[in-house]
Amino acid sequence: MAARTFLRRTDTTWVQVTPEVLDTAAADAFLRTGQAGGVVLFVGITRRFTHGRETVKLSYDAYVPMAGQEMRRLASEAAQRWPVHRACLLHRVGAVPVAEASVVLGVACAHRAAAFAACRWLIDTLKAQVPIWKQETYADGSTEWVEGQG
Amino acid sequence: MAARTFLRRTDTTWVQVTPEVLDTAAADAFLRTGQAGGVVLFVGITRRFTHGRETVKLSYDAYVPMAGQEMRRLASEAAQRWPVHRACLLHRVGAVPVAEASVVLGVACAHRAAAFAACRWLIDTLKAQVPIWKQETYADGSTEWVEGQG
Amino acid sequence: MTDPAPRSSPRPAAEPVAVHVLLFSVLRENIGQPALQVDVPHPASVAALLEILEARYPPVASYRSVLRVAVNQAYAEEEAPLTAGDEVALITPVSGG
Amino acid sequence: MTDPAPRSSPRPAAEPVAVHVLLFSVLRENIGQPALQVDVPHPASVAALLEILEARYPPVASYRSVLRVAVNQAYAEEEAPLTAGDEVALITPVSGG
Repeated sequence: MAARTFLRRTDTTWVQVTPEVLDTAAADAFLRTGQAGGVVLFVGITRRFTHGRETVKLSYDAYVPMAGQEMRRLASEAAQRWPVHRACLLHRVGAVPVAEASVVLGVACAHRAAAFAACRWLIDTLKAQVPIWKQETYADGSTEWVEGQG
Repeated sequence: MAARTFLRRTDTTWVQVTPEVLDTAAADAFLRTGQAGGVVLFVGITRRFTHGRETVKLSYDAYVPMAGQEMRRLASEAAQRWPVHRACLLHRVGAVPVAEASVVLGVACAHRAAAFAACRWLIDTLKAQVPIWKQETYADGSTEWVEGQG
Repeated sequence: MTDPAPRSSPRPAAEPVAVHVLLFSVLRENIGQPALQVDVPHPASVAALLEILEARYPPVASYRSVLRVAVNQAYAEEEAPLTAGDEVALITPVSGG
Repeated sequence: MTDPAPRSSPRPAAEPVAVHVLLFSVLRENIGQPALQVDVPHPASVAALLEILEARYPPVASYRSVLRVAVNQAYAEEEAPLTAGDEVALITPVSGG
């Protein structure tokens, strides 16, 4: 049985892949530091309607240990590109009901411009690089593996 | 005695000016909806060091009723510019200790690009338009009213 | 032809407009009060009020170039007229967030 | 001059390289297995492995142009060599987030 969780947490970086509900408040608390003036959080949520089709369930498959390593790599790369004080990258796997979070990415920087840029880069790059796949289950019972733009 | 709080909360917009601690988890919960795929939150935090000077306390003065009205106006304007499903604009007034939040702004949109753009616009515009003023108290006991760029 | 007497007599001066001026942050601190009652001669406008305040309170003069004014909780232009009982706020550059 | 005999005899063929191939999402579903054991003839590379898989599994062939490969949990180029026991993952376009 392949690993279903990944967790590395230091004082400055928290990376986790887990089948459990993601805790935005814990992410926010982790990111708070007297050094940072701006925290930007991105929360990805299971949407009920996509192009008019109703989704009843999203399920995420992941190559968990590599996904965790890639997310750590993204955190380091973000910290090289922007003055990031703290970052968290949390991704849920398995079933994610509508309106629950599949991903929580957060960045704390001294100034807001860097925090926005780094958080946006993290989600864009995660969606292109991290080995996680989304399967939609539609209201008509059909399922589909969503393919990203690479 | 002037009003110290402002609160207007509908199904889609939550605007509040308050001397109480801001609750990021409540903001995140408010923003969740099956229509939105991306939530972006900005949390402004009291920074300990600014240009090398140590801040021990920030205190915010506000023209509370007008600040609330302006924040409502920003929420409507954001909803005209981007397809915003939900927005929250929460600002704390009075003393805000280091590492606590002075402002929480959140936007939920179907797609992340709009959510990032709208959230960034909200904080930039709030900082220029909303009648709230920050006073730094430094470690040497001196105080200073910070003046924004207008 | 004679002018009708009532029209040639001096018209009674219009009442000055009494407004409530709110001060915040650095202006409240430097002037030492949170609010002022000011009578603005007719026809009263934001500009006329600012002229009076500028003459009376040096801190208003020193912030004049960056000052914005809100009338009844909304930003107003300098030409905006004032009505008795208006709530006027002097807004120095804001720094919320 | 005579060639030394040992050098002219055929060299013993190198052992094929046995690797563990992991499948996810659409490939796992279409191939019907979460993992494959594959022997890649020497000299083994990612490209050589892909050639074998493409011939054996039509779903691999149909995703070949968009497929990325990870060796031991890191993305690898097609020229990358494979060693016995390597963990190789076939990565179709990802869609996390």
